[in-house]
Amino acid sequence: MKKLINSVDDFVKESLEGMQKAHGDLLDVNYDPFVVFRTDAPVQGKVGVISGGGSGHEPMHGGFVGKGMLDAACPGEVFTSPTPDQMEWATRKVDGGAGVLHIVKNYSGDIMNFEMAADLGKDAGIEVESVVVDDDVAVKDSLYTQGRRGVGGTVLMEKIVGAKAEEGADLASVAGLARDVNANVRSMGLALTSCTVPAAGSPTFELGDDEVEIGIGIHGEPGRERIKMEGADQLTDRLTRPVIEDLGLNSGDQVLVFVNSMGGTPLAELYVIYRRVVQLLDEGGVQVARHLVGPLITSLEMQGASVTILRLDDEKTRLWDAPVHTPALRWGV
Amino acid sequence: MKKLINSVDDFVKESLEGMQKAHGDLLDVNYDPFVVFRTDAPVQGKVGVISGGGSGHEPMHGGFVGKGMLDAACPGEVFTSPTPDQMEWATRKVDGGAGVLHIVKNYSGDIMNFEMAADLGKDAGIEVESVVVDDDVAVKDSLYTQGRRGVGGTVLMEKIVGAKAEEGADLASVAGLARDVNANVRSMGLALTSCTVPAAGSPTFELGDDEVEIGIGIHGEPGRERIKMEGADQLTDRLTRPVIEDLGLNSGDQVLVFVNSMGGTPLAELYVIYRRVVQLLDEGGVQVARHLVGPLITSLEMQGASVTILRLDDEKTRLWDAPVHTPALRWGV
Amino acid sequence: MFSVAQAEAWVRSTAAVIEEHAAALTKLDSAIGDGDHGTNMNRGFKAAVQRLDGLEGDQDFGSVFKAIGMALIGKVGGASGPLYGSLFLGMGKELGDASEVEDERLAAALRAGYDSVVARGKAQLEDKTMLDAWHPALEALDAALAEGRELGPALDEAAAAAEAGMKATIPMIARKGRASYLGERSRDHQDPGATSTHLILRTLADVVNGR
Amino acid sequence: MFSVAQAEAWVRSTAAVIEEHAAALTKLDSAIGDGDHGTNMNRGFKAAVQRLDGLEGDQDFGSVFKAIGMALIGKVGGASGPLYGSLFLGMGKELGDASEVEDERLAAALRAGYDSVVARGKAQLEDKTMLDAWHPALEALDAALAEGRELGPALDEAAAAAEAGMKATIPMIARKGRASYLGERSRDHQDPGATSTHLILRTLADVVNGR
Ligand SMILES: Nc1ncnc2c1ncn2[C@@H]1O[C@H](COP(=O)(O)OP(=O)(O)O)[C@@H](O)[C@H]1O
Ligand SMILES: Nc1ncnc2c1ncn2[C@@H]1O[C@H](COP(=O)(O)OP(=O)(O)O)[C@@H](O)[C@H]1O
Ligand SMILES: [Mg+2]
Ligand SMILES: [Mg+2]
Ligand SMILES: [Mg+2]
Ligand SMILES: [Mg+2]
Repeated sequence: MKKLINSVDDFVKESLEGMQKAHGDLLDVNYDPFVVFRTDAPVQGKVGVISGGGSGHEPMHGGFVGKGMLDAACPGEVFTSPTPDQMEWATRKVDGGAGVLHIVKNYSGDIMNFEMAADLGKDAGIEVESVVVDDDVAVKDSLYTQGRRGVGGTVLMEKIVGAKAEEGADLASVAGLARDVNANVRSMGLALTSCTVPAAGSPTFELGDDEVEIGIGIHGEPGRERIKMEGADQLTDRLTRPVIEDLGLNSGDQVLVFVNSMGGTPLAELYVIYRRVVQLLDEGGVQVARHLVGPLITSLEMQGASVTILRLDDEKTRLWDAPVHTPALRWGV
Repeated sequence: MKKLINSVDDFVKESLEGMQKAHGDLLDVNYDPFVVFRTDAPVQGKVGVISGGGSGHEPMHGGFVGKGMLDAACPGEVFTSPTPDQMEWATRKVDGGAGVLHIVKNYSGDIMNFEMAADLGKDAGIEVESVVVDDDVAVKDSLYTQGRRGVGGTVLMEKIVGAKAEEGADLASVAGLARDVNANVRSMGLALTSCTVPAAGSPTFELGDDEVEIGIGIHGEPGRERIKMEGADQLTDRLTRPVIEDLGLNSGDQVLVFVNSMGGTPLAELYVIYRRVVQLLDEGGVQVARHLVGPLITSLEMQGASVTILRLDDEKTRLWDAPVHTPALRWGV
Repeated sequence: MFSVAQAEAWVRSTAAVIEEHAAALTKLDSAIGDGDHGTNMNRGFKAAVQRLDGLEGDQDFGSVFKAIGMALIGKVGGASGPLYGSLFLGMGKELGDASEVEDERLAAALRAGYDSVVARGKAQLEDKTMLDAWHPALEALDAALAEGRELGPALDEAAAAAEAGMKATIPMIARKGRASYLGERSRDHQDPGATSTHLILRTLADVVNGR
Repeated sequence: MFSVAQAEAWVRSTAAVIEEHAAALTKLDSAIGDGDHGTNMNRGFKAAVQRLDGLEGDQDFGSVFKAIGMALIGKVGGASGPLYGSLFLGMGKELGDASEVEDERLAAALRAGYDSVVARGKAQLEDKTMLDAWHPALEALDAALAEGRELGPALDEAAAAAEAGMKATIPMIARKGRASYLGERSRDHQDPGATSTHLILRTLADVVNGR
């Protein structure tokens, strides 16, 4: 394992130190427990929006802390959900009297840890609402299983919901919008290589020189299916078709297309994929009104990509366009 | 070789198609010859600023086309400098009557191709000035060699010089400022893995599991020295100390620190490096006034990083802060 | 009889055993999860031991198990943190301010802890989780005590049942936790959480048997 | 005597030879450059052949070599594009509207092309570049013709000298082009550009000798 780190144990801490030094104008970092929070938190009268999850997905979530997006992010160890004390600390820190929304990706660990934190927050008299993101169509959904994972849709939800909170909406509206975003967003990803969890020291899975994992998540976990390597267009179709179908997109719909790198796939390849996603949508008469292309929800250095599509309406489009000022996303400011 | 491409021959073209579809509000693409240009080109009375180089360094240069930065970019084949017809087309396209600046990285190929293009532009009656970037301290400089490579400093030059041109400065001032930036910026990089040029199909160099190449460029070319793997802080010191020394930084100086991923190194590791660079500068009393952290001048999927430091003065700081609206860098808009 | 001193010894021994098996647990988790179970458990039990070191004066089960549970919740993270944390919190609540209890009370406390795990994780048997090791173990413990077995031998039977339960997860298709995303492909792998549960119960038996 | 038809045949054969050796050239360039010399040359000479296919009617050297030079400049890219492009432009300028020339005139044209390469690249001998193959080849050609040799045998001597020059680049430390960034580490590798130069001159000899 070769990584630009000093030690496995200090990796998350030192990375946060770097973030703090670089983005001190936007955010601050608490080290015990780990919380990245807006320098102006709590914003009085504003619903606080927090999220969190394992580290290793940077810029998510810490890179989305700032005006118009998250009030705080709780980074766990690499690929390990954060602990309730982090979310409790964050909840108290960002509560400006209007309550706090927890954006939780649908993993057993995240759900349970956030649940405990919400209980602790409520004990402290803070109104807490939790919204679960589960947009990964690679996972068969069923009442009797864990259900779908939260992946790329999380980024879009955090931006749109963050803008809504910034406008001064109340907790119920903000949470309602978050659920609405979740109902209208779907994703699917693939990997060309595994990543290596620093503490594990060797790749989570092995993939042949001519193999692709289809339907991977964001934790280096294997996907649903392993196939022989294909061209970018064919692979893009394998990701995009299930997304389009599951969303039930119709001619005339307006969407946001988000093509994401798992970390190690370069931007030039993302554009090849983006081009193909737009072709497919064009064929179906779906209009690509907004886009996002880049490494925003990653799995360390994994090579691979994911496609996320969000069905837009006027409100979501307006909120997407609203000013945002975070380390990773910035416009209108 | 596993890449998300359809064919080696169509890679650059299809990637440009994706860029055009994604960023059509900012830029347009000409396909024969390849040129990425601002939708509002030529801006009357403004000095046109163009750059170019091999593809495979995305977002450089196409991702820097837009208001406040480049008027056009000429992408060559992967790691192959573009050809004079591209630069000539771009020069004609962006000339708004105030002349055109060519920003050229110091490689034999780029220099010669841009030289030929400048001659063609002048033949067409357009005033052309060329500025060469050569900020890589890994390369020994000498009258009798090619001299230093142009690397990370290019990004900073394009931003600052682009802002100056946007203000309406004349060609001589814009070119003068570009040379001033070049005189005040230095870089050095390292690689943990090689990249694979699509047309070659296998890694440009092989590196052992415990080895690092120090002093690499941005074309997968081997570095000056191969050493055993070390911790992030030690490696960062190896990059930063020669940069600080070569720049002759003194206590009280203000600088911009740019920590760049070669493509495959994740953001979390860049922050570990950034943290260390700031520590080193702090020790010397140098003040980090601005920063840039991310994959901005890459070598396909190579794992590795580079450190660039620019000595700031009031004008450069002001121009750095000026609004910019490109696919890769955006603020103030 | 089971004492607070034995409880502490159990947790300290478990920390050592987990450290020894951390790489193996992580390897199991790499196959069908995200490759961190060993690291998580190791970090958590180290923290639990530190917490024990910090406790002063005579302690009761309630405070010792709560300290351990909070340490695990605060340091393990992932799915196993809240689950094992809830286990110890549940045991502590059950035993309260006692500092020595009858064998049946220990069994009842483990059962209460298990119920907290179920309440927290909402998994069912045969979902390929740690429950599949816990459940047969607690059944075996109750049965052995009901037959009049001493605590030591009874816990040996419980650990053996946990081991069998752990192995029984191999052919299962996961329906909870990360492994569930693999669907059919989760088959033929042993569940990491069931494996750590076996280690924890095996260690309890060893401590009580004075091994 | 050397005719325009032979010049065209030379370029067409060169395209085939370069295609055959493209991977080898790229491999040499991977060791001390950026791994694209074979790809660049292959793309460029393919384009040159296409340009020739597009020429109509009787042609003179000037227009044929200009077409080839422009194709190379427009398609090779990198360092070798402007250099080989300048070579053919220089040759075309030297021979103008002739369509058949004496042996010495061909030699003079190659020399003029070489001078354009030097003017464009500003390299010196022993900088470990294509010059190190060109220079001895042209010297050998001049010498052979001065001794009264026929063009065919004279070009064989030139190609042999190019080969020797190419091999002589192995121990050199590069001072121009990408390989120069390697400093000492550029030693013990054969220069890719000198290698393609040898292929080009070898092909010229083969064409003229009717092989
Ligand atoms: N809902 C659940 N109920 C019971 N056990 C669970 C549940 N979800 C996961 N587990 C257990 O947790 C183990 C994984 O723990 P760990 O790897 O530490 O967490 P994570 O899956 O978050 O990375 C699984 O092997 C399984 O035994
Ligand atoms: N200034 C120069 N003068 C002469 N030849 C040069 C010069 N610079 C580079 N070369 C030749 O060009 C070759 C490399 O060509 P190529 O790989 O196609 O371009 P690039 O180096 O831009 O990738 C080198 O092997 C060398 O022979
Ligand atoms: Mg985990
Ligand atoms: Mg090249
Ligand atoms: Mg795990
Ligand atoms: Mg080359």
